[in-house]
Amino acid sequence: MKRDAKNLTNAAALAVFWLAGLTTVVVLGAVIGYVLVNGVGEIGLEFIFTNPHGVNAEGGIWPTIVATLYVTGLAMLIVTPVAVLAAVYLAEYAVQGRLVRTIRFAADTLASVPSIVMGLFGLALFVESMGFGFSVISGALALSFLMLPIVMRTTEEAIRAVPKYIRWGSYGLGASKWQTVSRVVLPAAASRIITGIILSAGRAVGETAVVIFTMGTMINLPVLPTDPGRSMTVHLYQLAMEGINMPAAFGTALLLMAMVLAFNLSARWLLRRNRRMQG
Amino acid sequence: NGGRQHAADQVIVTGSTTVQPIAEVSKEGFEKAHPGIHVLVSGVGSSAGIENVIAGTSDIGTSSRDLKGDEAKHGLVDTPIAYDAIAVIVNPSNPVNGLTKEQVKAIFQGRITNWKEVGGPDMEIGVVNRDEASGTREAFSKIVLDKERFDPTAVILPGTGQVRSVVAQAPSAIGYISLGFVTPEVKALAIDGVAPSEEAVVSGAYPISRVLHFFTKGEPTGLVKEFVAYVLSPDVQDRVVREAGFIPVTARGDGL
Amino acid sequence: MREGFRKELKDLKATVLAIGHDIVDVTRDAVRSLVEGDVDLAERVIEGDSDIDARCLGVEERSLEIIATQFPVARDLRLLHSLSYIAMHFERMGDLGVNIAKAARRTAGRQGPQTLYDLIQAQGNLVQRVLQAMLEALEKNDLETSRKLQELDEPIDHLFKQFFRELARLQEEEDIEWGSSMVLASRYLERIADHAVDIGERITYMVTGQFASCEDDEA
Amino acid sequence: MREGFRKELKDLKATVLAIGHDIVDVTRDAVRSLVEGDVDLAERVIEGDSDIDARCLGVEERSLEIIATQFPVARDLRLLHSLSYIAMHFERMGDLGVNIAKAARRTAGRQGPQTLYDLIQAQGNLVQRVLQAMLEALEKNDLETSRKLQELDEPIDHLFKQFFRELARLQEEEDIEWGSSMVLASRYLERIADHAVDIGERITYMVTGQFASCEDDEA
Amino acid sequence: MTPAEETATPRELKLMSRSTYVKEAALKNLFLLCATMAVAGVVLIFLFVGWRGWPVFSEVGLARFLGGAEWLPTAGAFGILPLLVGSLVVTLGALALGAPLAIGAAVFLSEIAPPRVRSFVRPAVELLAGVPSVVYGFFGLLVIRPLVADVTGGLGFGPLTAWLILAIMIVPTIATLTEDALGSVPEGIREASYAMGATTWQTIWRVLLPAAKIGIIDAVILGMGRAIGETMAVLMVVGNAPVFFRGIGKPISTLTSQIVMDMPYASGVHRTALFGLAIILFLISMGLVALVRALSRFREETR
Amino acid sequence: MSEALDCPSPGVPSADGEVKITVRDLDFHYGDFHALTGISCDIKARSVTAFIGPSGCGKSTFLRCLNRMNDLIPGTRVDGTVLLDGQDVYGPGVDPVDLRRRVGMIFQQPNPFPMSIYDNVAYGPRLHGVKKRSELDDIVRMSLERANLWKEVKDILDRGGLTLSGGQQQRLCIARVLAVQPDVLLMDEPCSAIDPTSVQKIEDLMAELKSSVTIIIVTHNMQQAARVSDETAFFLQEQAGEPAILVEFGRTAEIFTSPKDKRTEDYITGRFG
Amino acid sequence: MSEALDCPSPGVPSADGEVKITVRDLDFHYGDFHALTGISCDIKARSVTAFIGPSGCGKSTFLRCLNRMNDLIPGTRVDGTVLLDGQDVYGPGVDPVDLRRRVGMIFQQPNPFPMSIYDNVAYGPRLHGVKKRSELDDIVRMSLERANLWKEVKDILDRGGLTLSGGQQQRLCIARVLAVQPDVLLMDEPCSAIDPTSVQKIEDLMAELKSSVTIIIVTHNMQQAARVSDETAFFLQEQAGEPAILVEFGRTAEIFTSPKDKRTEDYITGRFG
Ligand SMILES: Nc1ncnc2c1ncn2[C@@H]1O[C@H](COP(=O)(O)OP(=O)(O)OP(=O)(O)O)[C@@H](O)[C@H]1O
Ligand SMILES: Nc1ncnc2c1ncn2[C@@H]1O[C@H](COP(=O)(O)OP(=O)(O)OP(=O)(O)O)[C@@H](O)[C@H]1O
Ligand SMILES: [Mg+2]
Ligand SMILES: [Mg+2]
Ligand SMILES: O=P([O-])([O-])[O-]
Repeated sequence: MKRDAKNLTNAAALAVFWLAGLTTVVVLGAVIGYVLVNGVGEIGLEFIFTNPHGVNAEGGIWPTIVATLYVTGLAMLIVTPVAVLAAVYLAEYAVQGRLVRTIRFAADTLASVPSIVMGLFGLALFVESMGFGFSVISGALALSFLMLPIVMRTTEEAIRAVPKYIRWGSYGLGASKWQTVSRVVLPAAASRIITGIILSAGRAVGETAVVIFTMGTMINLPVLPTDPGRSMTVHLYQLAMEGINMPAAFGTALLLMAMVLAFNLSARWLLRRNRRMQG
Repeated sequence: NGGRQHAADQVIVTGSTTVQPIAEVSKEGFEKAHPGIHVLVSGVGSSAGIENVIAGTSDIGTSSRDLKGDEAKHGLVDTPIAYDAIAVIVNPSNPVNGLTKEQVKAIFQGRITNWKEVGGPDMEIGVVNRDEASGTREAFSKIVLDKERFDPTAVILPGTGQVRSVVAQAPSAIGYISLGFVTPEVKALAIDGVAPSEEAVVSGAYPISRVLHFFTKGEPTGLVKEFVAYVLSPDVQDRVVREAGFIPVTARGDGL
Repeated sequence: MREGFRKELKDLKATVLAIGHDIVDVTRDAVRSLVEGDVDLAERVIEGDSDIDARCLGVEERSLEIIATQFPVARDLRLLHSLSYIAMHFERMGDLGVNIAKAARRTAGRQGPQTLYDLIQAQGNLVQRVLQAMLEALEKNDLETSRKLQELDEPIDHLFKQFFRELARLQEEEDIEWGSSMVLASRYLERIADHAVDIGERITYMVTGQFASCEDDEA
Repeated sequence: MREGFRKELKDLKATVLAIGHDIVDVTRDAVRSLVEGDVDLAERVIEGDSDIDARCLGVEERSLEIIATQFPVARDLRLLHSLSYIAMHFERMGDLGVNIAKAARRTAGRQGPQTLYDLIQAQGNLVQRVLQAMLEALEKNDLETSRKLQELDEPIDHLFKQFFRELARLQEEEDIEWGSSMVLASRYLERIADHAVDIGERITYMVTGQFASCEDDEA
Repeated sequence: MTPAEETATPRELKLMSRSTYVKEAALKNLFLLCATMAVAGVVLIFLFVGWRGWPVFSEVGLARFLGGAEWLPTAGAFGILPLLVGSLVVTLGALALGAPLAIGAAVFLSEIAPPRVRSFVRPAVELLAGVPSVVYGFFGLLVIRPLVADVTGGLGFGPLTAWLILAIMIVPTIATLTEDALGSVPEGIREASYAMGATTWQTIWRVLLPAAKIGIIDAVILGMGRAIGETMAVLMVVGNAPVFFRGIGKPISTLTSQIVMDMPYASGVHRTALFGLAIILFLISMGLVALVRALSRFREETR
Repeated sequence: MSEALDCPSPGVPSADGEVKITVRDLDFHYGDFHALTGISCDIKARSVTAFIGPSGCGKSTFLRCLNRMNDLIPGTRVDGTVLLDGQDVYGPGVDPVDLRRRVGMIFQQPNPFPMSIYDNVAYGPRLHGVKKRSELDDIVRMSLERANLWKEVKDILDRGGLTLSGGQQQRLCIARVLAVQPDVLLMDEPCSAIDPTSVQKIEDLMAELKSSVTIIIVTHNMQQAARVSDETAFFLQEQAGEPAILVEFGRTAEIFTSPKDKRTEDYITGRFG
Repeated sequence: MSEALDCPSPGVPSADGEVKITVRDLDFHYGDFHALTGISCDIKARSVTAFIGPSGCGKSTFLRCLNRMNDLIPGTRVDGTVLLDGQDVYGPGVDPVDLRRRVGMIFQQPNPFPMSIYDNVAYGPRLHGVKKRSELDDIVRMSLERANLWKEVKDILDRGGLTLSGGQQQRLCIARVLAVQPDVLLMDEPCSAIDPTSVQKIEDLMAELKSSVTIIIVTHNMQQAARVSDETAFFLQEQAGEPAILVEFGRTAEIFTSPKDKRTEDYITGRFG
């Protein structure tokens, strides 16, 4: 009798958990499906490679794609060396102390700064004070602050995941610290570091509030880093809020999601391949 | 030109989302006619456009309202480019077909909250307002509310199209958009018994109408001047402006 | 603390000690049966041997099992190894007791000179003392006592030689088979004592880990 | 594969076999010295014994060290344990050889009846055969041969008893010391063979893991 | 390699060379410089946003700014209380909906799902994190809002829609961190519990969740940070009426959405007030981080 | 719905040789992989049985068949019979949850729950419905005493279980299992993650416990198997990919002095590989 | 600048008992914690020396003093002398990086670098300036041969080192150390994380290597110490908090049959704790 009650509770609880798990899938499916169904008809070579035109922003979204990739790539270029070296410091050189605690706290804080705050910060510092104006470079700099803690953390984790025995092995063979770090530790952590960078780039691609205030909203094909541009997210936001060209909005949303998915999937693939190679 | 230095081959146009379509299509035509020239257009709302042109970050500020307050002090030059009427729209399923200007004012100030008070069904009124950056809102406020306060609890949407689509979906909604954006999805109400139409606007019978502006800092020069001229050309005025649902500046002149 | 293991070691040592005490009895009975011509007693000694043999074998087996399963080292290993050697000595000592009893069986009814019987009895008594001392040394891991065994053994050798001479002196009066049997019996007693001395050396090794080279001296 | 360990086991077995071959020599020389009255040879046999004793002790020590450090089980453990027992038997056998040589020293110059010398020689030859067979069985882990040892041993016991009777028959003519020495020598030979039989049983155990209870039968 | 060859290379212990030493030290300082960029970032944000926002504190005054009940910039009213309340309402509601779902999903993933199910549910959860927030806003605006409107009446703009959207958005944050926390509970503990005759539910409820408790709290706090800071999606569905919460179907506004709404046209004090909002958001998120760190220190100490 | 296994009164010492667990023709599959075949053996009550064999030969797998822990791995299949006190543990309607209470298990890594020492030990009884504090107190004390841990922890019962040393943790886990009064204790390499002196203590503890509990231990350490067990089972997977079999099962002393099977002898004397 | 210390030609096989490492009165501190005191011993060249003792008695610490790995831990202090071939390894200006090349080290966890087998072995030589491919090829092959791994890996030299089994990985690590031609090999519990058959192979390998290299092994497994070593050192920390000492040092066979010190005898017979 009691045992039956126990089994019943168990079964009910398990059902609830199944529901929770499947809900997430359903939601994701709904979001993707909705965007896909409504947007797939829109996407074509023309949509991707032509400029928007006409009263209702007909045509393609090419400048926004370029601006998005431009600003993201530039941000990656800026952030990668700094973040990786910072992580090397934290993981390999730092001794636990106030300095390290401060750095970690700052990194955590930076990671949790709302993107709108980062946007206003970029506006105040890069756009206005430094006079870069609404431009790709302002956007990239602001985004790089957004990405910095993410890349730093994943890189540090990647470095720390390299077993200490491996370091000892290197020291034991008569390697100096830098030799050990550069020849053994970083290569060992490389694929996880790259994964981290890609993931953070995916986040940058999907970012709106930062770029809207740093790169501007103008539809323009940026060439120089000082050119303004409109990212895909901003474009989507404007199309959605204007409600003037919903098919284009769906198309943009779909492309945007495809891009973010591509970043995510390639990161996962890298990680899995790496796991297989080392496993 | 004060403010920031623009590249010589750029015209930066920011401001009203109402004017946005005219500006964008004009940009395409202008760029085609002037290869190598870039016209950068962004729709950020009338106030922002004016702000930008004052700050010098834009060459042209587009606006769906007149200058107000301090804005007039900066020596901006106004070029009217089209007429627009503001239609008060409701869901097509709404049996109400017309309101008085007073009723509209009361609704948008939150004094009338149920459709039955204006002869409709017993249904709470869903007021859709525009954001403060909006020139449409500015004009609406001036014409209908006599600059009195809007109901602060109303939904605020930052775009014309959004207002239209919300009203199109929600049976209880009421909003206002440029006459040019009215489609069969929504129903434009007669105000004080006058249905919004070009004739009614041109004739002055429809009470909620306004002028769309280009503001420049000083008289337009160079490329900017050429762009303004292009927008005023019959090509744009008769084709684009009308296509976008506005009434050309030339129309009233003609009509008068 | 490996308590189960320690208990097993203790038990095994107790078993060996018990066999040792039985050996003392066997020796005493065998000598008595010889001196008193008591055939029954002799038969009983002979019969009892297979039991002692089996128990000695059991000690060796158990010791090996413990070595195989408990992996003793140092003093534990020395103890086990020594116990199994000591058991083997006991087995031999038991056999020698049986041999004496068999001699008793052979010679029963045939009277020899009392001197010789007295000599044998005296030798037997001395052997008893050696055995007792040996068991005490084993029980208490007593190096002192175990070192004294050699000393105690000397008069026994002495008595054997005396017996041998005495017998030669008396040769005319007695039949040679009786004489040989008695010589052998005396010899057996001497060898029992020798085994005890060997065990003493084992005990020294067991306690100290030092092998004292066992110099035998049988003739 | 624990190759170092296996090599040590092999080496130790080889050492034991070498000692065994020396024991064969000792036995042969001892018998010869007795039969031929060769005191020099006897002295050499007696001298050589301490070397054999030391080597036997070495085997035991080494075996213990290996047990203590290599933790052998099953057949490896049985091998080590048996080798150390066999070495102990060898030590005893060497001692018995020495005893024969000492008898030779005692009886040298005193001539007894040739029959008895022949008997001793015959017994010595039989013992040689037993020892050879035992060594072969040990070398090859040959159960067949090791089982045959018991058979080979029987005629030796028989000869000892015959010797005993012969001596009794001849008692008048000879002095009893000579006789006793010869009896003892014959007895020693018989005991050497007994040890070989015991070793045979050890070999059986070593190979099969089965203890055949060793029934001794010394008199 | 063979002993004979070794003789060819006489061995002696070398001494340390100065250039090696200098090189190692220089590298270390370069790395340190990079590491301090994070600190620099925080300081710069605080300085620049604070600098721009400062006038609102000096001109409007802290009390009127933080305590004012009316946000009407054109009328010179800069009270952010309705916005604070709005952010709070939106965040707490999203947490109330999202956290149980996320924790449930995490438990499902780490304890219950058969491998094959897990292999598509886990990526789904991770991909939910990858969907740009404008897409969520877009989805919320076009799909969720009408549904909500049907339920609550009115137009569907308001907290409920925001909750639903935000709940989905914080699921991946909370779920992945919770799964990590559950994953760091040693496998043996599960086996032990089952081996004692516990059911799956008993194991989860009595052992796993308590063991992962602090990790889960961390996850919820970080999810809260995400919800408070979320901008675009909220902006698109919340209705943007800067008034106090009046019901789950009535529009309100939040700190973040108000900034984006007003930024395009704001000038003067109004503009500084928006930077003021930003600095407050910044302080809130920093406080949450400090809270999480304090918690994990607590966890380490009680280990 | 589920049937409770009958419980013989566990206090009475069993006659020597009484069989606690009977296994007949057991085959085990992990999905397509055939891990064990034709295992039959009788585990004696109140004794220690050791399972030895090369890595991957299925010792743990077999052990987990005995309390149906393998049920938790999807895609596994058991054929054959496992009787506990004569009852088929794979019989229809048998509740594996209840079975596991009767057949306790100790793992390689000490795995106390991250709660107080007291709560660790009280966990099982509470699961099974004991609520009264005084009753729980008694169970906790007695279990800790039986696990030889009471003296060390009696004043720190509310300290976290994880604050103990590795060896103490393992004894805590044993106490935790004892608290639900199992008849059988399965130990899967219980000592391979802890220090030598603690190993000693646990081996001693096993020697004490076997007077009341049937113990089965999997160990890689042949010396440990030899030291602690009364009977030993040797498992072997002769060919990679083939299922493992039970090569020899017998008295430990015999296995280690003169095993019957040459493969056993080769394995224990280190002639493999 | 570098000080030319005398170097005995290491190729000539040493007379039995030649001393490779001399330690005199060594004391070691971790910050305030005094870990070792008064350690003196002579490690014989071309032999295996085992360090045994209870957990935490400083075996690893002492081992790491010999190649100055402890330098990497901040706040440590060494007093006393450590001579390698008569040269003071703590002498002024001595480069620990070079010392570590001569005194190789193997750890508990096999730690191949995540690169190919070839690169693993070539890592050390490359560090020290060997560039020519043919030369590297030779070194790699010879090192792998010496580590008894060549046959198993000669066709998969470009596979990742981590794809090998645990035991192979450990031999790869040994090959990697051999590639820089160390005189001394320090092994800190090299077998405690790998399976028994691999342990066998590594023990065999040690027996082979000791003809050219001086080996010191720390092990918790007394049986292993007994099996593999020629000499054994027993360390003991008699009181918690006190520094550990070297209790007895001598021939392994002797230590395991008749140790001189009662504490040693108590420890190896399991009478501790
Ligand atoms: N969950 C599983 N799924 C598939 N195969 C498994 C699983 N667990 C174990 N195996 C396989 O079953 C076989 C037996 O594994 P098991 O863990 O029982 O071996 P073991 O004897 O306990 O080994 P070890 O001594 O290394 O613990 C191995 O070949 C193993 O790879
Ligand atoms: N980095 C360190 N800082 C402070 N103390 C340490 C450090 N490493 C070790 N110790 C302490 O020094 C003592 C000796 O440690 P060590 O690791 O040398 O022992 P060990 O004999 O190798 O033990 P084990 O057998 O467990 O490996 C221990 O008490 C340990 O706690
Ligand atoms: Mg296992
Ligand atoms: Mg250590
Ligand atoms: O035209 P507006 O976007 O300013 O309303």
